[in-house]
Amino acid sequence: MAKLVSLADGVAELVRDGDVVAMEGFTHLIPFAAGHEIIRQRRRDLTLVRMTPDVIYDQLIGAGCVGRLVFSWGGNPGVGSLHRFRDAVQNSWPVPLELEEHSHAGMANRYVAGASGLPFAVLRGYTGTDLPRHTPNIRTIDCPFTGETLTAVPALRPDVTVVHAQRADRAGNVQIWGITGVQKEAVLAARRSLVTVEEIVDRLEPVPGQVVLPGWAVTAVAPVPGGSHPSYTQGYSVRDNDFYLAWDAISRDRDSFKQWLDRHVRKAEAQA
Amino acid sequence: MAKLVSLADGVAELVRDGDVVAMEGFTHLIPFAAGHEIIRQRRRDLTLVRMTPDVIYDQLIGAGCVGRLVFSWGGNPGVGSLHRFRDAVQNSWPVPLELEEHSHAGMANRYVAGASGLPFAVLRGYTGTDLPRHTPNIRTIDCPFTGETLTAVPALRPDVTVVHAQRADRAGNVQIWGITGVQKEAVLAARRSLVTVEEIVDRLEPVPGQVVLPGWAVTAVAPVPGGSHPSYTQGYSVRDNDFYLAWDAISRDRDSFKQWLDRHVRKAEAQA
Amino acid sequence: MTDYTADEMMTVAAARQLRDDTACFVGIGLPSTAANLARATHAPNLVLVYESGCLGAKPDRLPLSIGDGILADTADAVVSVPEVFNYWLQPGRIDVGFLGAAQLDRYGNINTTVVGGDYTDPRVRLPGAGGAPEIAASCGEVVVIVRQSLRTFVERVDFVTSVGYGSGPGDRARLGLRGGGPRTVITDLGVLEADPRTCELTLTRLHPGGTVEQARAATGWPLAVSDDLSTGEPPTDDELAVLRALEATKKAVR
Amino acid sequence: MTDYTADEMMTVAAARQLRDDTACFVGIGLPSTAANLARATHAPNLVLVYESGCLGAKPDRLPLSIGDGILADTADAVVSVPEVFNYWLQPGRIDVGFLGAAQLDRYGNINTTVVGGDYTDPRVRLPGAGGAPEIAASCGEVVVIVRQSLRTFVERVDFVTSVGYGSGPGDRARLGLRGGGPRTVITDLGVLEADPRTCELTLTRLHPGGTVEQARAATGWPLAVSDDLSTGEPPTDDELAVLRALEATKKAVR
Repeated sequence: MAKLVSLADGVAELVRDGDVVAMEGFTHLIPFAAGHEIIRQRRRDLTLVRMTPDVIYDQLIGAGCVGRLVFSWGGNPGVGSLHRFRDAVQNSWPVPLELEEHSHAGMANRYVAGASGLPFAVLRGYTGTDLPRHTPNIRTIDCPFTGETLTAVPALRPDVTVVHAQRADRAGNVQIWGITGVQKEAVLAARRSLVTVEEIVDRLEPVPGQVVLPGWAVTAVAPVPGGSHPSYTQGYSVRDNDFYLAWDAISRDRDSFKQWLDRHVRKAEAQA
Repeated sequence: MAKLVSLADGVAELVRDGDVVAMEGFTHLIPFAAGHEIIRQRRRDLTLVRMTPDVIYDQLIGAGCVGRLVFSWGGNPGVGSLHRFRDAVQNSWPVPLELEEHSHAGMANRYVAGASGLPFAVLRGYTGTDLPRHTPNIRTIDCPFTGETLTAVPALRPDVTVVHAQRADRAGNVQIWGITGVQKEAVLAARRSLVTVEEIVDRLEPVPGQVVLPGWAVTAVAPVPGGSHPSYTQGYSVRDNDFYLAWDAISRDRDSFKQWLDRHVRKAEAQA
Repeated sequence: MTDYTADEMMTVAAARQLRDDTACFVGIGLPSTAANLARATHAPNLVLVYESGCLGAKPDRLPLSIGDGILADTADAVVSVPEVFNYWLQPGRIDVGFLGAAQLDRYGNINTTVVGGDYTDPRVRLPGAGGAPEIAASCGEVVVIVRQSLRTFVERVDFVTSVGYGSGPGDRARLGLRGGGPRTVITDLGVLEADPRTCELTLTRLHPGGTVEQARAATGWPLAVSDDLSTGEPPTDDELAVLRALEATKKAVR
Repeated sequence: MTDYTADEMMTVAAARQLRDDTACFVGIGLPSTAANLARATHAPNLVLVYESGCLGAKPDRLPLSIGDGILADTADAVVSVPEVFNYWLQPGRIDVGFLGAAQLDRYGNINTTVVGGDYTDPRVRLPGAGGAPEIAASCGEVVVIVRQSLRTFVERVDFVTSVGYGSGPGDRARLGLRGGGPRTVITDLGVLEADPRTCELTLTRLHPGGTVEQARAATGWPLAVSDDLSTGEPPTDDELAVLRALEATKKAVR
């Protein structure tokens, strides 16, 4: 059974310096509040993993928490580029950022392999692109029946996966609906997991399209209403698109970024 | 978009002598009516594929439609053995039955590979059992990253998959809920598919736990109310357990089986 | 104390084997009855996992099969069959695999495929493997429930459907099987446990009234008997009442 | 006739490229706008597939991103991200892949990764691959929508993120890519199509008012021009009205 914890306690216990951390979400349910707590607790040398690193990863990178990024598409979704990410790659600010770059299909299958207890996954992918030249863990494998050559990628096994979800019950069973992305796989692939939820309820009323993560497969659940802001939580909140647009300007400049971080994250009270 | 057809037309068009046919269902939603139509249309030399061949496959085998069975567990679920299956294996009655035998994990992954357009699947399975000694298409594969040896099984690509579902809309979008088994994978792995449904509706109201197969991924849909009897259709009917128990006696004896088949299948009017 | 049958004693003993707050992969038949009995008595938070894709099923009657609708209706989550094997069983998330057997040997290897003759021309064709090979390979440990007789307890299984300890110590590691294997076998006569050193199934407990001689006579190999052989407790009135009520639900549906 | 911008002409031309009753894997930005315009005009049964897992999305406004909730709310089915790639894209079920590009070369190879410098020390770091490599590999055909300029239309892309025709005829087959590749590129100046013989992108249509010289001046290689070069139709009033109404929905959410 998952433990019910506060966000601060959950991050303190489950996210450690040097960890491989996946904070997943496909535009929907981005665990912003948990990311801010990681910044407040000054984690360092994290390897961040995510298919679509977006604004929260830009913030973690700019705050100096991250030494390495494993990803397939890094941008401000629907807006443009990530300036803190660019500054780290192009100018090593505030610290150098090493990249391990894949395609979405590759990353998704790497999580699937991790969740499945397999050391690798097979797909039709990457062939003819320049990605394998720069990402050594993209290899080939031959079908033992047809002889056909396919692509192999290694399993992802994050030390900890952090996701946001709609709700959980008191036994820590987690319910997610809407675009559920790769969250189930990311949680099951990880050694530990922390799920922030909009609310804890007595009983999870079934919802069409739901994914339920049983409490015995989750390490800890923290109630964090609004924990996905400025992204959205289907059924609870809508995307704060003004913030995504504003982020472009805030993040272009190191000073305006630092001011924003000090004001809105570092000096903010810990939630929950 | 899937075509809406009658059961007789659907079987006539989509199920051909010599085909590899998967009729899936995990106790729930067994496509009995479609199986009976295949018997009535006197298909021959079929290779039947299914994880859990049960009473409908026993009937198809006893009726002489089947030359080969690819499976992982053949029984009368909750009751005992399949006597027509046994008679075919042990005594080649009414025709010899060749077996290709797997485990559930292997069969499920073979469908996954078929649905994924891959020639094979990788799993931890079969190791140390006597299955690979008798089933040549269970092989090993080495992880290109860790060197670990795993098991490989080839993709299943049925000529046609037949499943039963709760309902479809007029565009042939199919909605299934309850225990959904391996039906999605079996349909997507097949070259053609026929889905029998309890009813055609104007609009598919979303239901918790639903799987929706888009109409453009299905070949044909036939309305067959009660098409899963004596198995059950969650939300529409309950299992006719008396029939499963009665089948044990009916099927033990070739004559009582033939009488049953003549009375209840061959002379029955085609449904729909 | 109420009278009880040997099958009832076996089912009760098997249920007692399951600890609360663990996850159990449940085979159909006797394992399902025993697992549901455990959940209805001492292990209310036992997580029942069925290969039909039902995680955390909480049926209030005995399911007619592993695909009974009551399992989906009461589960915490219903997943696809590929998912239950790939995401839940294969990575070793399930503590206990609970299996039956048609034949069993001294190293806990299980046959549910063919008996007699050879594979292509068997004397008896059984249902086959189902989920058992991977349940036996991947669960934290395996509990087997099977009636003990010379027909079932054989020197060497005719077909290895599911691997126990293979041909002895070290075999599971050599094969790369990551679960702990068949630690416990519950029969109508008593309880056998795998000796940690030899991996051989060893009689460690008799049901009340049973004798070592009975067990030996029902075993097709020279049965090892523990120095600490004990006698188990008979079913309590509560266990029997709950078991009989469960069995009655099955007949009611019938 | 209403006045229109070059971007509007490009979007309308791209929308016209999509046939009704086909399935289209939609990238974000210009492809999503054009695909939604097509569905709102001549292709009401166009199946929009988004890599967020939404199959058959029918948004009544432009999604803010490929993970917009309106896509899940209106989809025929919402599946996991692994499923959309493995069960839907990879086997070749999708007719058209609709992509943007930061750089494009004469063989339709696409770069969305890095520009200038080298990979570890680039002049400009772009978002990266996302779903594009496998969309470009597996869809029946690929349509690219991109503004034409010397910055985008380069002799050789700095990084092959998604393969078009590689270095020419036969390369896709040699690489085992099963989709048809980038048949059509829609720009703000006109339409280019891959020559079936040489695989080279060839100017086959100009938008009204455009000239071959403009197109050549915006292309970083000696641009091939079709003998049958035609001039496309300007946007109809209806197309423009629908496009502007769609764009307005995006601003309204903002």
